Amino acid sequence: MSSTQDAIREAAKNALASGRVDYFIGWTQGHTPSEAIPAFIRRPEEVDRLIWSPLCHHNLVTFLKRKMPDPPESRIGVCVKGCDSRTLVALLQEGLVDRERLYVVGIPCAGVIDKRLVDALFTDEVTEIDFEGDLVTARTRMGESKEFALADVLLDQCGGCYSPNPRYADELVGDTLPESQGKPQFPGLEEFEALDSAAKDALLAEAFSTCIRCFACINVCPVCYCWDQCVNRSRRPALVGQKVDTKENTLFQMVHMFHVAGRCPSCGACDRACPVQIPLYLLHRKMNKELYEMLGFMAGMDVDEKPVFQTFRIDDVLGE
Amino acid sequence: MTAQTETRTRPVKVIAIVCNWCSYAGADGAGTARLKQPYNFRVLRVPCTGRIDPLLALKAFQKGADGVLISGCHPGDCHYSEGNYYARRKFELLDRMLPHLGVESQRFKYTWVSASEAARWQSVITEFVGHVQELGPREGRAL
Amino acid sequence: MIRYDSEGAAQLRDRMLSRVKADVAACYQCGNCSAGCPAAFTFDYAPNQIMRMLQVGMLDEVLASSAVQLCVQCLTCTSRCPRNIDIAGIFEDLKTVAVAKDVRVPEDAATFNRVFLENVAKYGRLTEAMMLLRYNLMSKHPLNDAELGIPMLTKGKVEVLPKKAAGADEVGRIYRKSLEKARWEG
Amino acid sequence: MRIGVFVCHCGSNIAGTVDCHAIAERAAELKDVVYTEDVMYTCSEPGQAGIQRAIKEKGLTRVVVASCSPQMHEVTFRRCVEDAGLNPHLFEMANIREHCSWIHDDMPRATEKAYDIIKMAVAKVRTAEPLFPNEVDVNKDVLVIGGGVAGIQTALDLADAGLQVTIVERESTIGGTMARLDKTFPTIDCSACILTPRMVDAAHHQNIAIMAYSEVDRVQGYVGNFVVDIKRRAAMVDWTRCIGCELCVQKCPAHAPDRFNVGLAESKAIYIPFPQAVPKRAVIQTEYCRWFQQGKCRVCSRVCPADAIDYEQKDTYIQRNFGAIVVATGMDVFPWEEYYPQYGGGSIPDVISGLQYERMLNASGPTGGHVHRISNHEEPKNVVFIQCVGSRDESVGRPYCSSVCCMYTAKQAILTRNHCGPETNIFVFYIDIRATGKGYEEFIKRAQTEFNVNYVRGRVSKLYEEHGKVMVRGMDTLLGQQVEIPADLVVLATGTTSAEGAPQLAQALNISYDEFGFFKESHPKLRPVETNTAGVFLAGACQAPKDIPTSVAQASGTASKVLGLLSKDKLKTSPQIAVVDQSRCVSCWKCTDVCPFSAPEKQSQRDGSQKSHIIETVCQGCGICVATCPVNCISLKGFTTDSIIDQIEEALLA
Amino acid sequence: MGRLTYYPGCSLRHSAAEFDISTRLVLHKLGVDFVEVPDWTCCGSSPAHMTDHLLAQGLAARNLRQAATVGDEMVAPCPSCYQRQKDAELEIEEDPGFRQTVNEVLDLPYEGSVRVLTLPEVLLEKSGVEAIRRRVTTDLVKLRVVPYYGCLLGRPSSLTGEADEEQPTSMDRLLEAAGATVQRWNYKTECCGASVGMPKAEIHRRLSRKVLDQALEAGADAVAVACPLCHQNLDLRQVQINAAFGSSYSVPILYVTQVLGLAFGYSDEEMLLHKHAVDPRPLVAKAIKEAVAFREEEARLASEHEARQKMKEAAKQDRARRRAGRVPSTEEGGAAPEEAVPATSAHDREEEAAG
Repeated sequence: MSSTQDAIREAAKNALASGRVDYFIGWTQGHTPSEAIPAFIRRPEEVDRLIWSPLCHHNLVTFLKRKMPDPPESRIGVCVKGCDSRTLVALLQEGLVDRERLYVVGIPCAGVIDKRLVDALFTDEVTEIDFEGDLVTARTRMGESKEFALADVLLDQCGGCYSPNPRYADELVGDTLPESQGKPQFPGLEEFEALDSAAKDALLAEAFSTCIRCFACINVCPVCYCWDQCVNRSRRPALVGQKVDTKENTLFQMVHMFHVAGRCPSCGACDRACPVQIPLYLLHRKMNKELYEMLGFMAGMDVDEKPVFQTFRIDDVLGE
Repeated sequence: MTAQTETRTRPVKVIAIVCNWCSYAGADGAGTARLKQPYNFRVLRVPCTGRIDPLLALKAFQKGADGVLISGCHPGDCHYSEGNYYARRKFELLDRMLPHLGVESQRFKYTWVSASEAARWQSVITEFVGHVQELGPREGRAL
Repeated sequence: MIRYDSEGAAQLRDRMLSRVKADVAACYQCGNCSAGCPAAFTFDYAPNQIMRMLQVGMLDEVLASSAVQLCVQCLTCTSRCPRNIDIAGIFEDLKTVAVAKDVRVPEDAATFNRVFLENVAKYGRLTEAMMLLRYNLMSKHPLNDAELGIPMLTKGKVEVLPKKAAGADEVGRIYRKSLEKARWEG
Repeated sequence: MRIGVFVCHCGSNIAGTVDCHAIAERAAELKDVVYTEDVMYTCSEPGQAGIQRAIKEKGLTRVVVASCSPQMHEVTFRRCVEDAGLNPHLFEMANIREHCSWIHDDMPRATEKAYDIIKMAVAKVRTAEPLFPNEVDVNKDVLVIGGGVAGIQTALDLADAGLQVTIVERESTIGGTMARLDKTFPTIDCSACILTPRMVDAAHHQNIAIMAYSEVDRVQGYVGNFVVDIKRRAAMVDWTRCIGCELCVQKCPAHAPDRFNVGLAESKAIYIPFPQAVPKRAVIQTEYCRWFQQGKCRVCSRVCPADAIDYEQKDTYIQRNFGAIVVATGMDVFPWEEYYPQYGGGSIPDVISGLQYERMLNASGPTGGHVHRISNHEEPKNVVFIQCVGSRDESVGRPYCSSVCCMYTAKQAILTRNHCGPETNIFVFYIDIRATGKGYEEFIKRAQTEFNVNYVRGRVSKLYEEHGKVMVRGMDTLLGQQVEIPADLVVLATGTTSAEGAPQLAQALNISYDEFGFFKESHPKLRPVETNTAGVFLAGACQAPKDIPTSVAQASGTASKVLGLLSKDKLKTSPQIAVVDQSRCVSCWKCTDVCPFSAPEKQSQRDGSQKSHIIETVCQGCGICVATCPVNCISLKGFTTDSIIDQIEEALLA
Repeated sequence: MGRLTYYPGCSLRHSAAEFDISTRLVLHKLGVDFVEVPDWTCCGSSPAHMTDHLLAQGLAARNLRQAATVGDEMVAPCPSCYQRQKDAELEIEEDPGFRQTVNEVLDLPYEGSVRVLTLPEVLLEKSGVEAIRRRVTTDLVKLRVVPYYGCLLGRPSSLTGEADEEQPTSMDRLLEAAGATVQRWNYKTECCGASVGMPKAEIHRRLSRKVLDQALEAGADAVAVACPLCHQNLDLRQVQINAAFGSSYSVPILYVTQVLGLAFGYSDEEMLLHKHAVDPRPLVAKAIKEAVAFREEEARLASEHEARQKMKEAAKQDRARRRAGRVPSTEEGGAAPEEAVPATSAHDREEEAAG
């Protein structure tokens, strides 16, 4: 783990020192050792702030999407995990980032922690998380401490991850992990899929009724880049009403879902960003599963591919 | 009759969004041939199925439609060459997702009816409205 | 001169649509069914004429015709009909109507069918010799096919003493229940 | 905003099932509606005058007419409101006839539905904006696809009017089906004597270019500006040198089935279909050529006095621009062998198709005009014609009437009498006789009386060989008797089908076609030679089975439509196109990905950024970009997202 | 479960016992595993479906139910039995409501889904033309037959799996695989009149005569059938036909399985050829004998041809040798190449004579 961290620091230092990039985006420790946050490093001396651990869940590709980077001409180094890289590939497929101005450090990733699972184990605020091999030790502000297996607190999508190794990178740090075999897994859907139509409707109604339209899901989404022009904000056309109620909120989420269809690799950033814990992963992952069954397609796998809805095949076997 | 049974038995409302060149003309042909059809559907004309954003279908459900039918030219016959190929992918995804959004799959259909297929239009719309009527009016909450 | 029975015609058409999935109104009288029919030379009405009679509702005349009874169900008419009408299917259905209505036709098919089925209902499997014997007695042609009897016997082609098959009782029940039902519904 | 609503009775067509007066009154309660009226015939002169009067007197700013399909009268009413000073796009039609009164019979429910349809139209017209067409330059050259009698007629009419015409013909000669016919009904004049002079006229016309042995490969562009790729198939003969002397044909040692004579004779691997071919140029059929199949021979190359043989020739492609396209691809003969095993499926030699019989009757045909049995070359004593083979027969998937067989069978029966003399028995099995043209019924009567042709009413069920004869097992439905005729020759009145490859051509041209491959006209009565794609027209049997007089008449009609279109120097383009609100464009370029016409372009802005811009004259108004744009900053004029949502809301409002 | 069940039907039990026996033996020879439908009863054809629809389907459904207890496919060699059971299978599969209705007249309900097959279907699907060809031991090339499908084996094609109801091919393929010479004819699917055979003799006599006539016209010595009713009409009643029309037909009628069996080397007795009214044994014996002679002749011609080819080849090499030899040395020189050719030919002829 620490060797990967060193390698990231080394890569960042070289890129900055050689003038290859103007700044470098990685992860650093947050307010407490229980969380990692994005870090923008501008000088080679600062690279020691960079860390690498299973806490580094943020998808840094988000900072590359439209209107970012700032200023527009800047050259940027960026760290991507396997899943992050697929969102980068999705942007590259559409020609929305200039790969000449990027220096991508790819990190094979065995999984990141779902902090919500850890928090749920304590009544107090978790302030410190340590890793020792496959063992995780978490301590609270009041000093309560628990140990558990890393596998138990990984994000559910990390188990059976289809692309642990980056699909696109200028430099790879750390050891590549074995590529997954066979069909991609879409975990956590069975229970939802088994519900009947009315139960699904009820579940979604309950989930979306709490949406406060904070746009966190949309802003954090690495492939959702319309910013102020998002049709969810538009009054003309009035596709989505501005009234905050279940029906309009549902449509609001549908706009996001259908607009990232074919480009969303289920990185889960929206889900983790939601302040009211709407299970956004559910429908997005379900959509990706359907897309896979429909066209054998997975988003962001190949730079030379077009997102599925911006192209077609005459011999698509769909419909009647 | 109680209010509840009343809603359950009221005629359903179906929106049919059709392309101008094939399916609208097919429906015209069905009219010219006096082919009887259900009362409770309303046709909306657009130039091409490629013009139809799946979100418009969702909007229709949200606004209270009990069923939404999309119909255009057969693949290969699009007046604009390619519109229905794009539509086919988009509506296939919508078709697959709707059951998971709390809308029974029988309430949505996308299909192809050419300008010369008046009889096909009649059977498509009759069957579709029939299926929707079997399910009855929607009392959905999310959409 | 005849008078057209529009109501009867409509009923007949509906029956054929629901029972045989064939629309008698689609017939345009090309005569292909009659042209290809191997048995039509023995019919009183050619198949296309029967179709015409159905179109105008002449059910009684159709049921009384020898054509319906003598149809050999070879399906030639159906397979060549340019309007894709299942003519043989219509004839088959008409035969069952004739049975249900107990129409007496001076042809022997109905008698043969009854003897055959009663034999089957009794023994479960057809016992050809018994059936033949009874049929010839009932149809009052005791010597019909007599010249076949000898070769059939000598060639070991008939079972002389019929035995009851294991499922015979059930077959008997099927026979009675079905016909009971047909009588009620007819 | 002042909206007027006019509800049409269409005589009883609408008023028979919809209470027009009641909904006109109800419509007055709709928001912004200031005037309503129910009218007996809105499209009539007084009906249109009433709308114009109301626009002026009531100060209407938007108009809704509830009547028939917009495909029927949208153009009519747009012109009507325009003449009254209103922008034609501030008008909307509510289709309460094809989509309501004609498909229902319960008046209260149909009336309710008609009212909903009107509400939707009012909602749509409320957000309508005035639209103005653009103008584009027009290319005045015309492409005629197919060089049969219809294509030749259209080309000559257009060329005589001064337009440059290119005929693209798939075969190596123009002439089409008519060139293979012996005589024509009902005059029994010689087909070649009528057609070949027209073929020569076309070849010599200074305004006509004939591209034979060529096919349309790809069509791009739009009315006034089509860009067409034409494939010139490799003939293996340099046509600029070939003089059509037929020396190569005489010397060629390799035999091939003669397609022009429908397999009744053999031709050579190097081939000129018939003596009067235009252009008269040779083609090597490589699948039969010894050089191409076995690598030896080259006889043609040695004997050719013009040194025209070129074994290395390849298909070539050229691109040409046209303002209009006329499709005149004609018909094929129904491939009866595949569908009628009961007639022997082609295995009985003395059962032949109508077209084969034409060739047999023809003096320059393979038998020199001598009618004989194929099996033993004897003159037939009993000739039987069977009508409706591949027509009016759903069991072979051809429910339609081919419209020419009754007449050509009568003609062939008459010619048989002329060729074979009074002892020959001639029978025609028919179901109904369709003789609707000028002089046609009289022609049939002559066949029956003057030429002693025995018409038998009934179909034939089976043909089989017995004792050297073809047994015809049929039915005389008028006698109610089965009949059996031991025939010497059986001629099947084979029906017509669309030309091979018709669906593919339709797809290239973006025109509609029916399940049988016949191209669909814009309106069967009002726009019979136009298609739904502006600038593409139809002539002849490619639209539906037709005889020669009808094909030629339609071809001239088509020419006049093309002339009307190309009489202007500029064309107005439809204003119903997509437009980008650049202030909201996020430059994601999905629009450029999906547009089939490459209408969106990247346009540089003052701040150095690039935004999408749609080239107005290129946009065809399909709206694929609109449905793809994530911020919905592209809107399709006349079909805006808001107008669609408004209509959905109106439709669903209880 | 998963086994093929065998439904003989009433005719095969007695009047068409030879069809039954030959079918069983052929299936056995081809290694097609099957088990008889336990306690099967009459399918009701054809009187049942002309009397009452439910009765017809009920009788057939009982057999389907019996078959379902041991397998999931059923072969009914008799086309009439096949049609009834196939018809019931399809209607019951398509319409659950009808299944309910049928079950009301049965003692025990039928809940399975047994697929009914024709005999040619089974032979072609479960074994195939190649497998049949491999097992042929007796050459039947001199047995000229026409396959007679009759009505129910080809029509309607949607039911029988034939591609074309006017020109079915399954029996043609089987007979050709067995090595018999199959003549083309137009009467494959014309009706013999069997279903009203007993009540209206006139019909079947006229139709059957036409079939025999056409078979002879086509150059066949025998007619191959796959239907006990066709067989009865054409074979047993040939005497009636002759009596009625004053004709003297003597055309052996063979079951297609008998032809296959004979080709596989089964004897006349095993194929029960003696059961037929028109004795096919002399014809079969003659055909086998002729085939042997024919093959011998063929072999002789082939060996002669081969010898000639060999000699030509040798002569060619000889010429080439000489031509090659001519260049380096001219000592043979006197012999002009033109002369060399006739010389070789003479040599050829000698060798041929010696061979």
